[in-house]
Amino acid sequence: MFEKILIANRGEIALRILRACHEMGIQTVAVHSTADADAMHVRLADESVCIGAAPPRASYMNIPAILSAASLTNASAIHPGYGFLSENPNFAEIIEEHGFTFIGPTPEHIRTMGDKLAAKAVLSGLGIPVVPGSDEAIEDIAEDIGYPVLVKAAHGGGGRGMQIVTAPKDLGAALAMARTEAQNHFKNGAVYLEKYLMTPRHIEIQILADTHGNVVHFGERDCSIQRRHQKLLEEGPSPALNADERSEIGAMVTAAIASLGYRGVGTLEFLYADGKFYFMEMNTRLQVEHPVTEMLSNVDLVREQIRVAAGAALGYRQNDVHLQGHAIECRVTAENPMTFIPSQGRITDYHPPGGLGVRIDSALYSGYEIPPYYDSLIAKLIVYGRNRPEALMRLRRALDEYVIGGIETTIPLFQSLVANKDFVNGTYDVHWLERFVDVEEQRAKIRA
Amino acid sequence: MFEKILIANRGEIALRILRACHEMGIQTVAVHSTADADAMHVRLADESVCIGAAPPRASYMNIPAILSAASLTNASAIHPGYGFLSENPNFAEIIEEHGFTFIGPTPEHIRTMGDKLAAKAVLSGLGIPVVPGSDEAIEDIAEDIGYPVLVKAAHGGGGRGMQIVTAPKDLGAALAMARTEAQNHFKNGAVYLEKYLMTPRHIEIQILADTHGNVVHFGERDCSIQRRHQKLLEEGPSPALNADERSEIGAMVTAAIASLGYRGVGTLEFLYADGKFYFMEMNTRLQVEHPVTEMLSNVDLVREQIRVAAGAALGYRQNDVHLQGHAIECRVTAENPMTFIPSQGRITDYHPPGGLGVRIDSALYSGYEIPPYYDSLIAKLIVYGRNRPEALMRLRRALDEYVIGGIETTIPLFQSLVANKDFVNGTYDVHWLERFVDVEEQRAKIRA
Amino acid sequence: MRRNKHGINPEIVRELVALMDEHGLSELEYGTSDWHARVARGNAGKAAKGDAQSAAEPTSSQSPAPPGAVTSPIVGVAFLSPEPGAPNFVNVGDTVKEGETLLLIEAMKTFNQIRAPKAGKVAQILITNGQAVEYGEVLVVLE
Amino acid sequence: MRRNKHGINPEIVRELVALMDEHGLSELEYGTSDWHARVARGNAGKAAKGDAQSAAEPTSSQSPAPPGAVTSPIVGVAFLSPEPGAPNFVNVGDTVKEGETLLLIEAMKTFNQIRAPKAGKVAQILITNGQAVEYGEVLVVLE
Repeated sequence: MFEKILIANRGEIALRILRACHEMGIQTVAVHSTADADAMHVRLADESVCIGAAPPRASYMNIPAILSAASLTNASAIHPGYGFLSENPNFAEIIEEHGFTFIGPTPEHIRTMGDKLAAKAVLSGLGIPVVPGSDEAIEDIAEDIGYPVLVKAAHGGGGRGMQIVTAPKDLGAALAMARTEAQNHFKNGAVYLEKYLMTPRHIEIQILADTHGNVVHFGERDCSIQRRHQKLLEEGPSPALNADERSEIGAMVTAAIASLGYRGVGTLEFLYADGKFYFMEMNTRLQVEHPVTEMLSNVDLVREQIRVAAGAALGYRQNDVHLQGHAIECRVTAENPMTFIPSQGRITDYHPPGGLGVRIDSALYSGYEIPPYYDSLIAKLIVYGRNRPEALMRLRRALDEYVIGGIETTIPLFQSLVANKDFVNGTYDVHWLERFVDVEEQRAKIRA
Repeated sequence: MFEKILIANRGEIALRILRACHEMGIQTVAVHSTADADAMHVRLADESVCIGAAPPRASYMNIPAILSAASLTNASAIHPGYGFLSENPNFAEIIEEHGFTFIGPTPEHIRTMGDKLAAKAVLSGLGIPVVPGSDEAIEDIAEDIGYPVLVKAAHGGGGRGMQIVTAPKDLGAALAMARTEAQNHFKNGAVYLEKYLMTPRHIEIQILADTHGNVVHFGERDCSIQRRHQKLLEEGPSPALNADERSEIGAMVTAAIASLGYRGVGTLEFLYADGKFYFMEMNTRLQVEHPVTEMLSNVDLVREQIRVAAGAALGYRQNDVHLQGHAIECRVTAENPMTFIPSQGRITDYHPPGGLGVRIDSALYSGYEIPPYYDSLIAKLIVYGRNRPEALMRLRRALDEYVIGGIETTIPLFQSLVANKDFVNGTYDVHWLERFVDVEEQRAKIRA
Repeated sequence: MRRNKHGINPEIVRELVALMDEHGLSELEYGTSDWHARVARGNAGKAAKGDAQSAAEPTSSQSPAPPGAVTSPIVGVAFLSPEPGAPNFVNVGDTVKEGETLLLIEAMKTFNQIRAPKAGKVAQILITNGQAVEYGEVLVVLE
Repeated sequence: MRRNKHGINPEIVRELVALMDEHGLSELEYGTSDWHARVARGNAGKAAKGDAQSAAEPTSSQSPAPPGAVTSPIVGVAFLSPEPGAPNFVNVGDTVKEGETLLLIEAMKTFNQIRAPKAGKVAQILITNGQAVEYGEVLVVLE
């Protein structure tokens, strides 16, 4: 096992990794920017090194500085967390070239999955369903995959040359229009067809693989509560999935990952509609929402990630993975809960909720000044219950207890979410929150 | 189900009950003394009533004031917590006479178990093993139960007239001495014999019964880490018990409790030595250390207590109770960690640990002034791990994160405990901590 | 008796107290078209203490009783007259002797007489007939 | 200008407090058609400020650099001479020109020259030969 790990990240995830290390008896090195000299993970680390100025490029994305810090402190492995350099194949490569262990997959796997089209091709080849479509024999394909369909410019982008077609009779005109628009804008009239999903859910499968060929999955997380493709709340199991669907997609995914020879944790993100899964992309790192899975499986994913990176075998098989109960994570951000305008300043009061079934992953403390350079995520509130209604009631009371003074946070948004009938019933899709936020904003205006 | 529950207690347990109520959609009434007007449970309750001056007799033990508060607020049930009136059969009786529900057992059961000799007799009659002994045919009995034995004055107390006898040859002289001393001090020379346990552990069994004849047990808690009969740290499962012993004593206890027709939660406390259990007493209320069991069983005992009091059936049987992993609770008190002298004052900083497997039950907050009138327990830190080593490592890192500023606490004592070899190996008995504290004190003196 | 869910908005008070603490004030009054509030903290010594005071810390539900205040010794229901329809024991402006009955508090079906602790004039009656009162609540102020 | 929930504008309070302090007042009340506020301070006000600092709040690991400080632009190992055994680039008391090499910092097997940002006298050398330095660490003070 590693003696010392350098944590190349900041905020709650740096603290999360530090906790796992200390529980494994591994020493930690915190690297930080000048803006984070007072951060919680710096304070709790065994050693810390200031690696650069506040802007991420100068510090948390500064590969030479991170490598120098690793050398100077004699760290044996580097954990990238999420964001920053976590999905940078060059970083992983350079780390291994310098004789350190990168706690993550091989640079090759990071590189492949970083190219969305390549990832789709590779995983499709391994039996994973992707959004169906074609760039050939469009009329026939449209009948096969069923309407509505989306006509897209092959070399397009930004929504241009895109046409939603709901019935066969409109396909000819739409194709002609799309081709013209594509020709005009992208100097290439080629178009292709993709199935259009009206009300999909975002469902992702957590996997874990060791370097001895063992792969397990930990079921799904439902991350459909999104705003502008940013996840706000995640839960598991999904209110939309049944046990058969879960084990079917799980088996499919673990087989594909085993064929790939992948190592470490990873997440396959799918759109899910009408009982079918459509692969979107794979994240080759720890996810922000990994605690949801930890609550359900009773497995410490960061510990597993470190063990696997050190060459240890999983020591258990799919049959030993038992998912129990229900977990919900709220990403509390320093933002106005209505307008999502970032809120800066000093935390004048901080009092997290406690008691049964409540977990807080946060690097906040009373007196902490939120630096303006980084992500607005300040705390993850995770609740666990034996079933979804119990988890929802617990979430409600935990939100009521949470005190974060001095700045605006999204806690009030989550409070109105847990009071909403659709959310409580679990009947939501990836577009639902945007509508909900609009309605809430209207209501607020009427009240004012 | 009840619409509104009055919580006749204070501190962390009042908050614990409040949380369970809110998660069940039940309204809460906090009653409090003048010293607790700023307490956390008062702040979070739906309603609060000041019922008297700071001394417990004037407020938390003031039955008429509590009943008046229940009447005025239209509460339908009263939860007594632990301590104060929780094991007062008259309180339970008066509550029911006034048409409220007492969340606890019947007054008769409280009364019986409150009389330690009666409790021993009743449970012995139901097949529960008690400390063997006799007041007749002493020489024969001593051979039967095995040496060492304890000769005690039948009407004695305070250790007078007590003789430990380690071998048959000493029994005659010891009996004579004890009889003389008993005659001199208690005007009654009658003596009796009890088995003397040299290095027993304190092991207790948690039970839960509904009003429909269903009884389950939730295994044991090992509470051997004690100082002057005060528990400091509890864990489950006990490092000393195996699965067979657990299910054997569990089955024995549930059978006895079912025969009694008991309702609600309860705990049977045993001494355990050389593979044998010896019943000491039964607590007819929630225990301070109930979270240990909640972590292992994934059952909310306060919720169950409330459900059972409302007449609901358990809805599960012994076979459905699954105990998993390992849990440890530290009772953090406002005391000097070496001398145990109470520390008073204002909490200048409060930052509880977070992350995976950490639970905090505490009514502390930054700025809170600890009133001098009540128990010194200020927080319960509970950790959960998949096994004992994992729980111990987690406990260590959680203790390192815990900030309670402005007063002295016993956190440093727990920090030295988790570094101790005997404790880590689980080889301790009820006398172990007293020796450990002595040694620690000596060490501190040498260092100073 | 305090109801957290009805009446005043504790968030407003919390925010004002936080501002007051932040700036080491002993008093802070604030009004908008919708509401108006004023928070204050006793003497200078206390104000200093409050500087570190957290917004997580609730403010006391009871302000210190004014001089001449007669407080409730028990939890119960206050009655201003001996029986329905009868005149009040005392009214504002009355002069009372020491030991004179000011009102009754009913608790556990027993009526407890609240007597004047000293002679004086009834300056204020702070409760209404039939109102529930908690321990320590100010009932009447004598001057 | 930041507006909190409930329409309290903390800037207004801040401004009033500043005015109050500026003029040595103990109280200040102010109102417009939109709002009205009054601030006051007991005598202990300012003395209590340090009280609010939390032990959970770590103190900064870096004190502000003194004037004339030359700080490290990278993480690495500092060397005071061009090679082992050679004399130091500079010693305390030396006068240096702008752009003169003060020391080397080795990072990723590359030696980076740290040059004097201005002419001056070497007042302090705060690191030893072969010492690991972090970003922003003060290496040399010029005066």
